[in-house]
Amino acid sequence: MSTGPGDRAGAGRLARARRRAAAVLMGTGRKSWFILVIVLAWWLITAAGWVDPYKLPSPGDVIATLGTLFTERALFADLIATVLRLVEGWAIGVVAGVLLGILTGTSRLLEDGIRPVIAGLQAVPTIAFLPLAILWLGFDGSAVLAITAFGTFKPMALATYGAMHQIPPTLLMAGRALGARGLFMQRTLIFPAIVPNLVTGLKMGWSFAWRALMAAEIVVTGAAGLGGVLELGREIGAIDVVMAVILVILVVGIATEQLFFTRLERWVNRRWGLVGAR
Amino acid sequence: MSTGPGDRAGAGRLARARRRAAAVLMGTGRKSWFILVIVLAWWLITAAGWVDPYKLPSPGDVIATLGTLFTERALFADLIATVLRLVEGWAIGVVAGVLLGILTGTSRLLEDGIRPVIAGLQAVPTIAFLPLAILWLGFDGSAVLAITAFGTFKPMALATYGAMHQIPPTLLMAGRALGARGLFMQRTLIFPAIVPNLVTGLKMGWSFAWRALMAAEIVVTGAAGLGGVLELGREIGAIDVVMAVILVILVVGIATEQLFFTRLERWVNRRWGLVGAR
Amino acid sequence: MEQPAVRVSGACKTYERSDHAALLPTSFDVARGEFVSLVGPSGCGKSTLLGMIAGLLIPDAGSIEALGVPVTGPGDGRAIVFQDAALFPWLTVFHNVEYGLRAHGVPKAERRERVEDALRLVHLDDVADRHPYELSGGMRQRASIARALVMRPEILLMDEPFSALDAQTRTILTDELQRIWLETRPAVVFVTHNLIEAAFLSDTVHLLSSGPGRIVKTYEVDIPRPRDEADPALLGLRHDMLDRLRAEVDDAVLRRAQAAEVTAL
Amino acid sequence: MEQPAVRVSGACKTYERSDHAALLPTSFDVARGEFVSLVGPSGCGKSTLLGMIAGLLIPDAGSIEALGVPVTGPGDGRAIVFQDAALFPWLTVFHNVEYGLRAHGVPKAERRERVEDALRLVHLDDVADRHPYELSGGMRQRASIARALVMRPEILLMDEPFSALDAQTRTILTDELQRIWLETRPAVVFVTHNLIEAAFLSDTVHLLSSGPGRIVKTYEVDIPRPRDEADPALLGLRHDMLDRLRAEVDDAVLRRAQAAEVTAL
Amino acid sequence: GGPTGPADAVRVGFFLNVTHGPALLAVAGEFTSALAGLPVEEQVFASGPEEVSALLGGSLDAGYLGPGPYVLAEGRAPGRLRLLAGVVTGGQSMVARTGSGIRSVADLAGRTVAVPAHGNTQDLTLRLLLDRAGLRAADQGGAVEVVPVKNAALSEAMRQGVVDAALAPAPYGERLVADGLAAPVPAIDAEIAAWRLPATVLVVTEEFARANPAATRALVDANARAVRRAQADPASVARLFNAMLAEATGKKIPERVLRESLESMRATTAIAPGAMALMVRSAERSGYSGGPVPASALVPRPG
Ligand SMILES: Nc1ncnc2c1ncn2[C@@H]1O[C@H](COP(=O)(O)OP(=O)(O)OP(=O)(O)O)[C@@H](O)[C@H]1O
Ligand SMILES: Nc1ncnc2c1ncn2[C@@H]1O[C@H](COP(=O)(O)OP(=O)(O)OP(=O)(O)O)[C@@H](O)[C@H]1O
Ligand SMILES: [Mg+2]
Ligand SMILES: [Mg+2]
Repeated sequence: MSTGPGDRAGAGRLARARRRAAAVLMGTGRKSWFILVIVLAWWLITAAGWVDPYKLPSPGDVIATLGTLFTERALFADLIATVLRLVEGWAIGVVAGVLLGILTGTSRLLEDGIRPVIAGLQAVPTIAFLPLAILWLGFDGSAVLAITAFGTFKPMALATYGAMHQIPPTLLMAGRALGARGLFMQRTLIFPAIVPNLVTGLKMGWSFAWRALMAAEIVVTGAAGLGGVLELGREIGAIDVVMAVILVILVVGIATEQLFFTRLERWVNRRWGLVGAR
Repeated sequence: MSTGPGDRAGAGRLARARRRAAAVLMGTGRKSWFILVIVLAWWLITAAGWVDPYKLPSPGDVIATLGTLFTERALFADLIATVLRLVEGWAIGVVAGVLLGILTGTSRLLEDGIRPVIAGLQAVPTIAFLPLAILWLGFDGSAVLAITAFGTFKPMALATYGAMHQIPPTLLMAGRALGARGLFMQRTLIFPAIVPNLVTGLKMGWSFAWRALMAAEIVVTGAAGLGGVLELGREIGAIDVVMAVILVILVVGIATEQLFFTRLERWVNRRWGLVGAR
Repeated sequence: MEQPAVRVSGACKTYERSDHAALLPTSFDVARGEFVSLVGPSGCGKSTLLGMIAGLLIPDAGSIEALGVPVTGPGDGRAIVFQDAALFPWLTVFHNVEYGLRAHGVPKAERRERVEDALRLVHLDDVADRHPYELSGGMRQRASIARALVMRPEILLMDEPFSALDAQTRTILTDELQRIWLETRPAVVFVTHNLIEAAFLSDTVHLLSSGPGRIVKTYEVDIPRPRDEADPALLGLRHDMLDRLRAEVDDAVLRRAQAAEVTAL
Repeated sequence: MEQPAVRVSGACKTYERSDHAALLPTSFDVARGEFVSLVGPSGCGKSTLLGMIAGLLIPDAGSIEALGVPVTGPGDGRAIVFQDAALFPWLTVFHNVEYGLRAHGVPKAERRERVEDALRLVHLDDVADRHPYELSGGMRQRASIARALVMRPEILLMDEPFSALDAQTRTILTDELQRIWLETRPAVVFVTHNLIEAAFLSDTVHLLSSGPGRIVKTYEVDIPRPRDEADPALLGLRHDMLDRLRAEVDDAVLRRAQAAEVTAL
Repeated sequence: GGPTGPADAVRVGFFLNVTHGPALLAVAGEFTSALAGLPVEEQVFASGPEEVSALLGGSLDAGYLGPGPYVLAEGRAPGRLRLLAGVVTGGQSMVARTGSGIRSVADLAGRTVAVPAHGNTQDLTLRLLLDRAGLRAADQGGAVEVVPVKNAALSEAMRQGVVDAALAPAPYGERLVADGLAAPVPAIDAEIAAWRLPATVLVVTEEFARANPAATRALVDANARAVRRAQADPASVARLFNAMLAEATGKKIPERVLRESLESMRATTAIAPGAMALMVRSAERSGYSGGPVPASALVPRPG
C-alpha cells in the first residue's frame, strides 16, 4: 500500500490527464445529446411522412438548401455582411452604453433623470424607431447600424447602472481613501470593478443587437444580409430557406457564445478572482 | 440644548414626515427633469423650424395625432388588446421557462444538453420563427401568442439556470440535511430561493416579449393591436402616428416598470431580506 | 462496550478537480451524549469531515457509521448547524424550524407543538413570526439551532456556528449552548477556530493539522460542568493547544507557499 | 503640549433614513505614534467613527482634526485598512499597493521603490505579481496593510483588519503588526472585537457602549513592548473588559428588543 | 436636405418584384452605362414607405415605386418628388378563396379581403372598387374587412381561410391560383383594367432634378429603353427576375406563374389621364392622405 511520494505524484498527474481527456469527450457528449435527439426526432417525423413537407421540410432538404445557398449563391457574403454590421453596431452600442452608464451613474441627479427614460425606451422594440432612423439618418446603412447600436445601447446602459450598484462599498471607500477621484476613479476603479457584471450585459446586448439588426435588415436592405434572405424566403414561401437561415443564425449564435463569450467570461472571472485559484 | 426624550422623539417624527414629503416631491422632480429637457428641446427645434416637419413633427402634432387615434381610431382597444396578449404570452413564457429551468437545472445531464440549445436559440431573433409559427399554428392570434411566449421563454429559462447556480450551497445542504428531496425540494427550497434573481429575469423577459409581440403583430394583422397601428403609420408614411405609438409604448413601459416591476422587486427584496430590516 | 453515536474509520476525501487531499484518512469515535470539538487551521478539512458525517459528502475511502448504521446520505438522527445559519430567508422563524418536520411528513398539530418547544428552548418563542432579516446574528444562530433540535437528533453537527458573531454575542451563545446541551444531551461534533470555546464546551477536542488534514492530537477535558469560561484550567489548556497549533501553522505556511509556487508556474 | 495626531471633539452621526443615532457625541485624542483601540459590541458605531476620521463620512456635529487640520475628506497622512482587505481584484499585489501613489501622481521610479519597500516590510515581496485571488486571507491583509503603509501615513486606521482570518493566522498577523508598528510608528486607531488583540497591541483601549455608541470606559495598557500574548496582565485586562462589555450587551439586548418590537408593529 | 449642387452619382431604388421588371432590366443593362456621366448606385427596397423615407430623407435620388406610396408622399410633403414617367400598368389581380363564391365586387360585402399593406397601390385600388359598388371598408364603417397581409403570409392566410379574397400584386395572385388555393375573379380584374392604373412609376427628388437636369433626362431615356425592351421581350424580364431571386435565395418562381403574371401587366411609360387622380381620391377618402396633393404632381414632368 505504500508508494513513494514521487510515484504518487506521477500517478496523480497521469490520472488527471486521463480524467481531463475523458472529461472533454464526455463534455461534448453531454452537451450535444439533446441536439441529436431533436435532429433525430425531426428526421423521423419527416421521413415517416407524418407532416406535410410544405410545413416541415426534412433535415436533409434543409441541409441541401443550405448547401445550395452557400455554394451557388452568395449566402456567405450575406453572412459576412450581417456579422460585420452586427459587430460594428454592437460595439458602438456597448461603448456608448457603458460610457453613458458610468458618466451618469456617478451622479444621483443624472442617474435619476436618465435611467427611467432608458428603462422606458428599453420597453419600446427598436424596430419602432426604424422609420425615424431612415428619415433622419438616410438609407445608406447608417440607419441599420444606428438601429443595431441603439438596440444594444439601452441594455448596456442599464447593465452598467446595475453593475455600478454592485461595486462593494469598501472598494469605493478604499479608492477614495487612497486619493482617487473624478476621471481617475472612473477609469481605474469604477470601470474595472464593473467589468465582471458587464460581461453578462454584453451577452444580453448581443442578443438585442441581433433582434434589432434582423428587423432592420428585413425592412431596409432588401436582399443584402441574412435578414434580406430570410425575408425573401418568406415572401416566396420557401420554408426550407427560412429554416436554413435560422440554422445559420443558430450556429453563429452558438459559436459566438462558445468561442467568444464563454472564454471572455472565464478569463474575466479568473482575472477578477471570481473563482477560486483553481 | 436639553430637550426631554418625548419632545425629541416627537420632533424627530415630524422632521421625518417632512423629509419624506420633500423626498417624494424631490423624487418626482429628480426623475422627470430629463424628460422635460428632452420635450423642451424637441419643442424648440420644431417651433424654430430647424427641421423639416415631415422628418420631425412637433410635440403638439404628435399629441393631437394621439388624441385623434384614441378618439377616432379606437387606439385604446388596440392598446388593451396588445397588453392582454403581452401579459398572456409573457406569463406562459415565464411559467414554461421557469419550470423547464428548474426541472432540467437539477440534473447536470439535462442542463448540459438543453442549456446550450436554449442559449443558441436565444441568439435567433424570435421573428425568424414567425413563418413557422404561422404555418404550424395558423395565421391568427395563436401564432402571435406562441411567438410572444417563445420570446419570453428563452431568457426566462436562461435566467432560471443562472439563478440556480447562485443559490448559496449551504441553503441546499441545509435542505438536504433536513430531509428535503425531489419535488418537495424543488417546490419548497429551489423555487423560493431563486425568486429574487428571477425578478430581474422577469423584466428581461418582458422586454423580449414586447419585441416578439410587436414583430408578430406587424405581420399577423387580423386582430387589433398597437403593432398594427405602428405598421399603419409606417405604411402610409405618417411619422406622427409612428411617434404617437412609440409614445404609448413608452408610457406603458414606464408605467409597468414603476407600478409593477419596481414594487415587485421591492417586495421580494424585503421579504427575502436582501435589504436591511429598515 | 456501548455502540458509539458516530464512528469515523479511515474516512478521507479528495475533491474533484483538486490535486491534493482535503482530508487524509481519519478515524475517531463519538460516544452517545459526548461533546467533541474539531479544531484546526483554515482549510484543514474540518467542514469536509463534518459534511461526511452529515451524509452530504461521500468519503473516497473508509467508512462512517452513525448510530451503528453506515452513512449513505443525510438521515434521521443527525442534524447540522452552519456558520452562516443558512436559514431560508423567505420563511418566518416558525416555518424555518418547521421545515424539516414538513419534509418528513410530520402531521401539522405535532409540528406546531414541536416547533414551539424548540423555540422556547432557544428563547425565540416571541419572534416566531419574524423573517430572518429581522433577526440579529445571534438570534439567527439560535433559530438555526432550533431548526436542528426540533428534529430531536441524537447527533448534532455544528460547523463554526458562532464564528460570524461578535465576541459578546458569541460568549452568550456559548453559555446557552452548554445549557441546551445539558438539557437535551445529543452527541455533538463541534467545529471551531476558537480554542477557549472548544475547551469550554467539549469532553474531547481533536486538533487537526493543516494542508491535507489529519488528527494530530487529542485532548480530554475533565472539568466538571457547568463550567466557567474564566477557569484557569481552561486558559491553560487553550495555551497548550495554541502552541501546538502555531507549530502546525508554521509547518503549513511553508507547505502552502511551496504549493503556491507550483500553482503559479 | 504636542499637537495630537487625531482629535475627535464631540463628533456624532445619524445616518440618513435611520431614526436613531449611529454614534452619540464622542471625544478623544490620539497622540502621535500612539496605538489606540476601539472595542465594543456590533453596531455600536466603531466603523462610523473610523470612517469619519478617514474623511469618508462627515460628522453631523462636532469636529475632527487630523495633524491639526480639520478633516473635510480623505487626505494625505491618513490611510485605512478594512476587514475584507478591499484589494482591487483586477490588479496584482504590486499594482494594488501602487494605486494610491498613482492617484497622487508620484513618478514611476519612486513608485516602484516605495512599493517594493512596503512589500518587503509585510513579507510579500515574492508574491508581488500575484492577483488577490491567488493569496490566502492573511496574505491579503498584509497586502492591504502594505497599500496603506506605502502612503507613509502618520495616522493608520484599521477596521477589524484580522477578524475574517482564522485564529492561527490572526495570531501571527497580530505579532507582525506589533513589529511593523514598532518599525514605522504611525498613530493607529484600531477597531476590533477581540479583547486580547486590543490589550496586546494598544497603549489605550476605548470601550464603546452598544446601541447609539459612546465611550463608556478607557483603559491604559502600561505593559512594555514587545509584549507576549500569554502575559497574565493582558489576560487580566481582558477579563475586566469582558465583564464590563457583558454588562453593556445585556443592557443593549434589552434596548434592542424594545426597538425591535416598535419596528415590528 | 442633402447637397444642392450637382450630384456625383445617381442613387436609384427599386424592388425585387415582377412589377418592377423594366427597373430590373434598367439596373442590369440600361444603367450600366452611366447616366449623363454620373455613376449609378442601386438600392434594393422591400417596401414603398422605406423608399419614400429614403427619397425624402435625402439618401436616394430616384426610385421605382407604386403610385400609392407616391401620392401619399405628395400629400404629406408636397412638391418634394417629381413624377418622371410610367413604368408598368396592371400587375394586380383579384383572387378569391376556392369555394368562397366571390364573382363580383358586390360579393365582397361581409367578406375579408387582403391587400399587401395600408395605403399601397392594391389597398387604394380595392377602395376604389368598393366605392364604385357602393360598399365601404370596415375601418370606414362599412361591411368589407380590408386587412393588410404581407405577401409572405398570404398563401397561409388563404389556406387557413382567414381571408376570403385578396387583391394581390403579381406574381402572388397567380401563385395562389397555381397552388389551387384561389381562383381568379375576371369580372373584378376587368373593372380594374379599365382604369389603366399604374403598378410602378419612376420618380426623382425635385432637388436632384433641378440640380442635375441632364442626368434626369438620361434617367427618363434609360427608363424608356428598358420599358421598350420589357414590352418586346417579357421572357427576358422573367429570366432576369428569377436569376436575381435565385442569387439571393437559391429558389425560383415557376416559369408558368411568371408568364401569367407578366401577361397581367403592360410595360409603358405612359400614365393614363385621370389614373393618378383616382389614386389620390382613394387615398383622401380612406383617410390615409396627410394633405391635398398638388395637381401638378399627377402628370409626368420628364423635363
Ligand atoms: N467543493 C470543494 N471543491 C474543491 N475543493 C474544496 C471544496 N470544498 C473544500 N475544498 C478544499 O478542501 C480543503 C478542506 O476544506 P474544508 O472546507 O473542509 O476546510 P475547513 O477546515 O472547514 O476550513 P475553514 O476553517 O476555513 O472552514 C481546502 O483545501 C479547500 O480548499
Ligand atoms: N450606511 C448606513 N446607513 C444606515 N445605517 C447605517 C449605515 N452604516 C451603519 N449603520 C448603522 O449605524 C450603526 C453603527 O454602525 P457601525 O457600522 O458603525 O457599527 P460597528 O460598531 O462598526 O459594528 P460592527 O462591529 O458590526 O462592525 C448601526 O446601527 C448600523 O446599523
Ligand atoms: Mg469550514
Ligand atoms: Mg464595523
